Amino acid sequence: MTEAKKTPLLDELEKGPWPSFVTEMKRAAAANLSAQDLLGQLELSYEDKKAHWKHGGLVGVMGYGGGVIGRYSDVPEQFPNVEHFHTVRINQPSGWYYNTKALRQVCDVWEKYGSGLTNLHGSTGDLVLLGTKTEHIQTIFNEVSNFEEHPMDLGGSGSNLRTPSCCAGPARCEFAMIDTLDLCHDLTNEFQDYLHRPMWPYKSKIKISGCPNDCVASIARSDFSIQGTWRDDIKIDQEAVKAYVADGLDIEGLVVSKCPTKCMSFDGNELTIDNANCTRCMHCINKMCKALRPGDDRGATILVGGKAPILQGAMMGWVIVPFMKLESGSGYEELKEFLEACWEWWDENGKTRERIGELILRLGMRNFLRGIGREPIPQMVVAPRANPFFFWWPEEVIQD
Amino acid sequence: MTEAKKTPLLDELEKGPWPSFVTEMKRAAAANLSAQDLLGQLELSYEDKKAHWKHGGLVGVMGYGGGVIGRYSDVPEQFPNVEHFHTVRINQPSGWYYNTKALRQVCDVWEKYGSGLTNLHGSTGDLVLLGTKTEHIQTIFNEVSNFEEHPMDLGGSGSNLRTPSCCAGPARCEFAMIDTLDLCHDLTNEFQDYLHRPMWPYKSKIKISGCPNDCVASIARSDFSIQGTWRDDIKIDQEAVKAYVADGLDIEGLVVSKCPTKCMSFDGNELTIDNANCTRCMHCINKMCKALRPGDDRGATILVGGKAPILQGAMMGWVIVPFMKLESGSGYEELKEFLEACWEWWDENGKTRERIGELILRLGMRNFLRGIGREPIPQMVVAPRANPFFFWWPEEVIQD
Amino acid sequence: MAQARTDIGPPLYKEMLPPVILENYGKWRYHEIVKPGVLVHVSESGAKLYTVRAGSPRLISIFFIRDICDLADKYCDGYLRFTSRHNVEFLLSDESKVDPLIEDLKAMGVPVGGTGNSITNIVHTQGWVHCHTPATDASGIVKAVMDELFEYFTSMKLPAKMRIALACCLNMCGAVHCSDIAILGIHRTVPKIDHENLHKLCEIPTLTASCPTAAIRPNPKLKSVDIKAERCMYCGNCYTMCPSVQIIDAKNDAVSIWVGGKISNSRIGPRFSRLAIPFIPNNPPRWPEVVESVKKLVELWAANAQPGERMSEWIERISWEKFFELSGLEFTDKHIDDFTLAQTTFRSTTQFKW
Amino acid sequence: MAQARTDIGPPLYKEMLPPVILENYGKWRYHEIVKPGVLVHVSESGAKLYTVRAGSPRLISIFFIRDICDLADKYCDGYLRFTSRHNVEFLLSDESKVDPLIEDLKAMGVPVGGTGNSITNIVHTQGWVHCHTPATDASGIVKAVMDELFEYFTSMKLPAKMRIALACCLNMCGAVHCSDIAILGIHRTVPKIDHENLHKLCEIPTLTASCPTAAIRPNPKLKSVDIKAERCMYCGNCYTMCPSVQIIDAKNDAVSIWVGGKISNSRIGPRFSRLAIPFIPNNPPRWPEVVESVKKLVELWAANAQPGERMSEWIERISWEKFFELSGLEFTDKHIDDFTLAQTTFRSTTQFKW
Ligand code: SRM
Ligand code: SRM
Ligand code: SRM
Ligand code: SRM
Ligand code: SF4
Ligand code: SF4
Ligand code: SF4
Ligand code: SF4
Ligand code: SF4
Ligand code: SF4
Ligand code: SF4
Ligand code: SF4
Repeated sequence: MTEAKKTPLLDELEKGPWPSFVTEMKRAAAANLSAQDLLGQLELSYEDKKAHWKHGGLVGVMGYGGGVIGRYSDVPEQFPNVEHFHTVRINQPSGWYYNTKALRQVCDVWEKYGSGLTNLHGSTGDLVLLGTKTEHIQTIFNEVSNFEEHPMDLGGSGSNLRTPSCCAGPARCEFAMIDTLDLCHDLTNEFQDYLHRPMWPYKSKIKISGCPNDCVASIARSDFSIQGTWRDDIKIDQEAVKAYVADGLDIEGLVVSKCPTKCMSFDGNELTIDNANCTRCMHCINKMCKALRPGDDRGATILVGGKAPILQGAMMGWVIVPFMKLESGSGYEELKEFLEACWEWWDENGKTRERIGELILRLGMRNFLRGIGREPIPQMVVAPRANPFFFWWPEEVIQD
Repeated sequence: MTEAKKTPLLDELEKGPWPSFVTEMKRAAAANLSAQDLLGQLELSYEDKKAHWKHGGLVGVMGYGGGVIGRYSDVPEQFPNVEHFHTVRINQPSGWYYNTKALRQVCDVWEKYGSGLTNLHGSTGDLVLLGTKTEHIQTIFNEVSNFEEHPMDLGGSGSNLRTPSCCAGPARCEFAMIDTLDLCHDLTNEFQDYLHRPMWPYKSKIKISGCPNDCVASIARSDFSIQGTWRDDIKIDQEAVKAYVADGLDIEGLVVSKCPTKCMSFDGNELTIDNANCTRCMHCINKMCKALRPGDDRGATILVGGKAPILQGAMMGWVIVPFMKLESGSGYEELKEFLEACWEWWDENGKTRERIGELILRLGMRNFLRGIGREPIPQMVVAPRANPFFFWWPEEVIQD
Repeated sequence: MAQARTDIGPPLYKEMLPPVILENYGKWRYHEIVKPGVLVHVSESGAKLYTVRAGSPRLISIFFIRDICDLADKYCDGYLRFTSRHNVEFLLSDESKVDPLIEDLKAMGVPVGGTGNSITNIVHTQGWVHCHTPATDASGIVKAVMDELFEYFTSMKLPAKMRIALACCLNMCGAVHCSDIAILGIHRTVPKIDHENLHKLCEIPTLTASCPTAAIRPNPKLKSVDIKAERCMYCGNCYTMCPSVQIIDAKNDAVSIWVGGKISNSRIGPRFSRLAIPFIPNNPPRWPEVVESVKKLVELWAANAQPGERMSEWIERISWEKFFELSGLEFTDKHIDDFTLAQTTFRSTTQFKW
Repeated sequence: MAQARTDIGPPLYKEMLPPVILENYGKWRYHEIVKPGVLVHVSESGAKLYTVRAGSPRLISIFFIRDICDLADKYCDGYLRFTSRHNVEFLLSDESKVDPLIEDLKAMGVPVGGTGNSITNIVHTQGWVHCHTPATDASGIVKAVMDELFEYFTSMKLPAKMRIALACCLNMCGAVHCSDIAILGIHRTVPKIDHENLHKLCEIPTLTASCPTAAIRPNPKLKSVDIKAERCMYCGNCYTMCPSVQIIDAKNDAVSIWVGGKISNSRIGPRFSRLAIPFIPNNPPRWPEVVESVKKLVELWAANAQPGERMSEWIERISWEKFFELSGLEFTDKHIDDFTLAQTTFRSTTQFKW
């Protein structure tokens, strides 16, 4: 090993109580030349106040069009071991649950062929292996996909389906109204081809939350946001309500008065909910999970179009399917047909690098709904249009 | 007089309790050939379900570029007396207050040279004389402008300042916080040239309301909406509050609970207002005008950009000047300078048929504010921007 | 005859004010609604001004004006005014004259009302009477609707004020876009182009620029333009710019209804009206379907709103989805915005009612 | 070595779940926060699952992973998970092991917390470590901010949850746009064009189409493009499409701060974060101005919000104008939107606070 370069700026980031990524880099650097050069190059970035990576670069594994992000140093003379420094995205298990065996075997592969540095996890949800050379990529994939137990596959990158992700779900959360883990696993397997072989106008993301608390931020971070919900009445255990009162919970101030539709009331004794006006925001249930539970007629609301700001400003998903039954282990045919219909319409009409939300805006919701064969309903909007610029289909007017 | 044509369709509109415009048309028709033909042509429109006027047509009086709307029948063979049927817009007195002398002399002129039909008033506010021939237009203007008492002038049309209008104001309303009548009169006189000689990219409108009840709908219907307001505390007469309670007013339900900022409270005895959080919506004052009055530090909020839907969808005015003192009879210099600055910027930058609101959207509020020399303040927006697409002025960044 | 005197401006309002106003100008202390159509304003001095508000068809003859002048002379020392919604207001300083005036008005067939929680006059536009772009008539619909809603003009039994407006085309001279209920004439077909004459009458760059959706493109071969049909939403602005682009289509022109707009800053701020009914056929002379629809909306609101709630406040409380359910109105793809701010109307939350 | 097996998909989650979960899957009845960083979920069967949440820098070495695996083996039968915000969660069925685990974590320098009304881990991106477009670093700022806010991670004394996120450029891989506080790297100057090489590396139509404000126009003479400087707002999307359009400018690249976003549907629905501070210079290694600004915002909110109010709820209650007053932040023309939905942020009412 060569002597590690001095990193006075980064050393400052080893101070303080929060665990330090610099310490982690140094741990990796102690054993790995590319990690060492990464540290050096990052120190240079801290001096120069800019990144030292070249623009993009395509690398990959056989049979796939994505899963690896190519990265090349713009100062390879100084840091030859990060001349190539590609990232490998490994598809995480649903809900980011692991046993140590599974994790350790990834570490072992990465010790052999990579920098020893990772992101657990990437923003999309992948287990991200940070930095390897072009020549190792295929080997890494060969090895992880051949693990005897828990073999692993690559996640998405490029103009394809990105690695779906989901919240802790019914494995760990009483609020889960759909089996997020099963659904995420099922969809990921169903759409392996879309995930690995870019063929769309741009990326497309799916995120699944078990309830409207949306713990995977699906509404903001995915083209398809699937959130558990219910249609019948909230179940109230009045005894448990009393227990909360006895425990000193300010039900009026912290629960009832914060109900967005003011459909709750508490007379000091009994809690009443006007369920017809409840919009299932989860607040009362969150605050009093021992006393309140969602109803039994459960399914999901599906919102389409969420994405980051470029080109048209950030978008959050829009309600397209107010309710869909999604029974665990059912095969989810209706959902799959819905997704296929959306992708097909998007693939046919979308321009390069146009996300589905942007396309819906460009062609109009009415064309999207026709394209996927759904009827307009008021739940899709917070309010009807205010401008008078609406269209008629040719068959709706009298032709000469 | 020729025999009037039959109007079976329009006759249906003489039935019913609301006063009938058809009856009015017939009254005019009985004495006037063009009114008779108008009735006939309108009956034809009722049969055909469409208007029978040709596209536009420019007519006017000497020295002016506006004030008359040209109108020509597309069926002059059938209705020769409406072959020309132009409208003359007479500038109403502030607040539409009249004495009968003033009105009668207009009627007399209109009996001689026009159809005898009018709109009191047009949507913009003018006294609209509906239907005359090209050759009478100048005569009409000559006569009305030479009335011995209350001589009258034309209102606006075309790409110029449109006739300003204002609410009943301090003449008839306890809520007026600015002298709407004086202000409207003063501005109209100040800007006579702009009103009569089109020289701008498009029309520009001013409407003035004495308080935020906005009884002339200025926010929706004018480029410059001037609304009276105040800066100090609402004055409360607690005795009068008690009188309301005694009269059975549900103060909690109808007043306090409807305060948009929840800055009011009533303990059954005393009414309290947290004035720092009052947004001067007028509601409590409206409901309890014997007990509550606006403060004494009065002036106006000015909103810019209101207009009808074409091209970009309807717009309501936006707060540009949160508060400006407008003392009655003061000459209103600050306001006039503000208006001139806005018009100048618009005139320099606007495209043909681009209202000032549209121009502000096209070039951005920051350019508008620079152009008219005003600082940005939070009151201009309901919320700051959510997209990260903002600009830096060249002087704000480090140049190479 | 004398030459015109230019730029003399409007007659001075001060000359138009009765003595009681001149004496109490800016000194009004409070007002009361004595009964429907009658206001009293009380001055700090104790002086009282009575206002009697009377309905007007707005499209009136000089004979009507003379009639009301006669009444103003008889009861009001010759002073009267008009309101921003085209009603007539008689200004009295003598309380005892209020009822006789009302009697005379009744005899003339002129109703008194429009104050407080009523439906006042309908702001409207020219329609077939005097415009070249209307998709419907103005005065006719207004008359038919006001006949039907008459009792709400002469009483004050509604939950709050109700402001109805009508515009006969998308230019919206009635500025109806912030009304509790708006009646709006709409065209529904792509304009027909007179290729032969277009270049003689119109400037092509101005014309193409006039289209909000960029549907118009030059056709240099014909020295004319083409309209991309699927982009055109029939606003008629091209026709405003150029007579050779004919927007009027009697077979398809129609009426639409919008609800939940508001102007005043009282309680909730100003709001745009939003699409309720995209299409009602033009059915002169009395547009029964329009009248029926408006009436139903008024009465649905009246039956369900809480005291003091304008249409907008009621709908926002119950939600638009409940509004469509309660009203039984069909929700169509036209209700979903697809213009420039569309996304701000889409629902980015799982919060909604079934 | 074996050839890759393609399309096998992710490992099956069921194999990753401890027995207590497999037995109580979908049967959890309620949860409690035992103390900061420790949750207990109680099943209908009465079974209990303890979760210990530990902070992670996210950019971690395999040695860190092995360390936490050791702990999971020791205390959790070898099971653990990661959260959507990159924390580590240890899943225990034996309550008595909770505190010893926490002790071991402490010894490793790994904090426990991030539950309930705390500031949990900062979602973030690559920055200078592994991306080509960043306007700032990611991990460095996150570390500096979390050091300063540490006490809020390990306690639950805030009025509500506080979610902070960072993205190093406008691509916003951290999807920061709905965060209570967002830290966003921004470029501030027009990209520099390498006219010589552009035509070799980039397709001009794709490049011109990539600009959200249509600032890029072809320059056929140079076989390149020109950027209309006054239209460019430095988003960097052209650089993403074409390496010859260099957006990085170390002298001007900077950090901006956004506030009041929210994801959950709880109470008020999801919200976008909005601009609070348009410019803070890049000041590595510890970005003291950024840290200070974030801390001030957290503490201002903590001192003023009512119990249960997220940042967005607090600001919306008091109004943005009061937020600017209380925070002392300068309100500039940058705060006023000028993109496509600008008008929806302008104030169309006289209602505001002085
Ligand atoms: C690694 C990761 C950030 C991280 O540190 O976690 C990441 C890194 C990059 N993103 Fe991302 N994005 C990552 C999650 C996201 C997310 C968040 C999410 O998925 O929840 C978003 C916002 C949500 C969305 O998709 O809209 C996101 C929005 C973008 C965009 C803007 C897309 C858009 O439509 O506006 C780009 C630009 C592009 O695609 O050219 C982009 C591009 C990139 C590129 C590929 C930059 C480039 O053009 O080469 C970055 C590669 C960095 C590198 O060298 O590794 N990245 N990117 C995340 C993926 C890890 C994983 O697979 O788990
Ligand atoms: C007469 C009147 C309607 C009425 O019955 O009251 C009217 C009538 C016309 N308006 Fe208007 N507008 C009238 C008030 C308005 C208003 C309301 C207001 O001023 O409060 C508006 C909406 C507010 C606004 O200005 O945005 C209005 C928005 C328009 C527009 C759309 C302007 C825009 O920027 O979108 C046009 C189109 C145009 O100017 O080409 C228009 C055009 C027209 C034309 C000139 C149509 C044309 O292109 O020839 C109409 C002439 C009809 C005729 O033959 O007399 N009129 N017009 C109103 C004027 C009377 C008066 O002077 O008092
Ligand atoms: C006469 C008139 C002003 C004028 O200069 O002509 C007027 C006069 C009064 N208005 Fe108005 N308003 C007049 C048009 C308006 C308009 C404009 C419009 O409708 O186009 C509005 C905005 C409507 C809207 O919000 O959509 C308007 C919104 C108000 C409000 C706020 C209502 C609310 O939303 O709560 C008040 C306060 C109240 O009534 O409590 C008000 C109050 C008043 C008071 C009580 C003010 C006063 O003390 O004199 C006057 C009698 C009201 C009544 O009718 O009960 N006035 N008022 C207008 C009568 C029109 C008519 O013929 O019916
Ligand atoms: C572990 C995790 C899900 C996962 O699959 O990884 C999770 C777990 C829980 N969330 Fe969450 N949330 C998690 C990310 C989120 C996110 C996403 C994010 O922050 O990016 C959100 C949306 C945040 C937002 O609105 O901006 C989120 C919004 C909530 C809410 C609604 C909070 C509110 O606005 O009122 C609740 C309900 C509550 O806490 O009362 C909730 C509740 C819960 C509960 C109580 C559910 C349960 O019974 O298990 C869990 C413990 C909460 C706690 O920390 O006190 N969770 N939760 C995520 C932990 C992240 C972390 O490491 O800190
Ligand atoms: S989204 Fe709902 S179900 Fe999923 S972890 Fe969060 S609270 Fe639980
Ligand atoms: S879930 Fe939300 S809307 Fe429904 S009752 Fe509870 S707090 Fe109210
Ligand atoms: S706007 Fe205000 S001041 Fe003017 S008439 Fe209406 S209530 Fe009175
Ligand atoms: S004026 Fe409006 S905001 Fe102010 S106290 Fe009265 S009701 Fe509240
Ligand atoms: S709304 Fe249209 S049709 Fe009616 S008067 Fe105005 S411009 Fe003419
Ligand atoms: S009617 Fe309107 S949308 Fe259609 S072509 Fe003409 S201007 Fe364009
Ligand atoms: S936010 Fe921008 S700079 Fe940061 S990782 Fe994503 S693409 Fe790269
Ligand atoms: S940085 Fe963005 S705005 Fe500027 S030219 Fe490039 S794409 Fe256009």
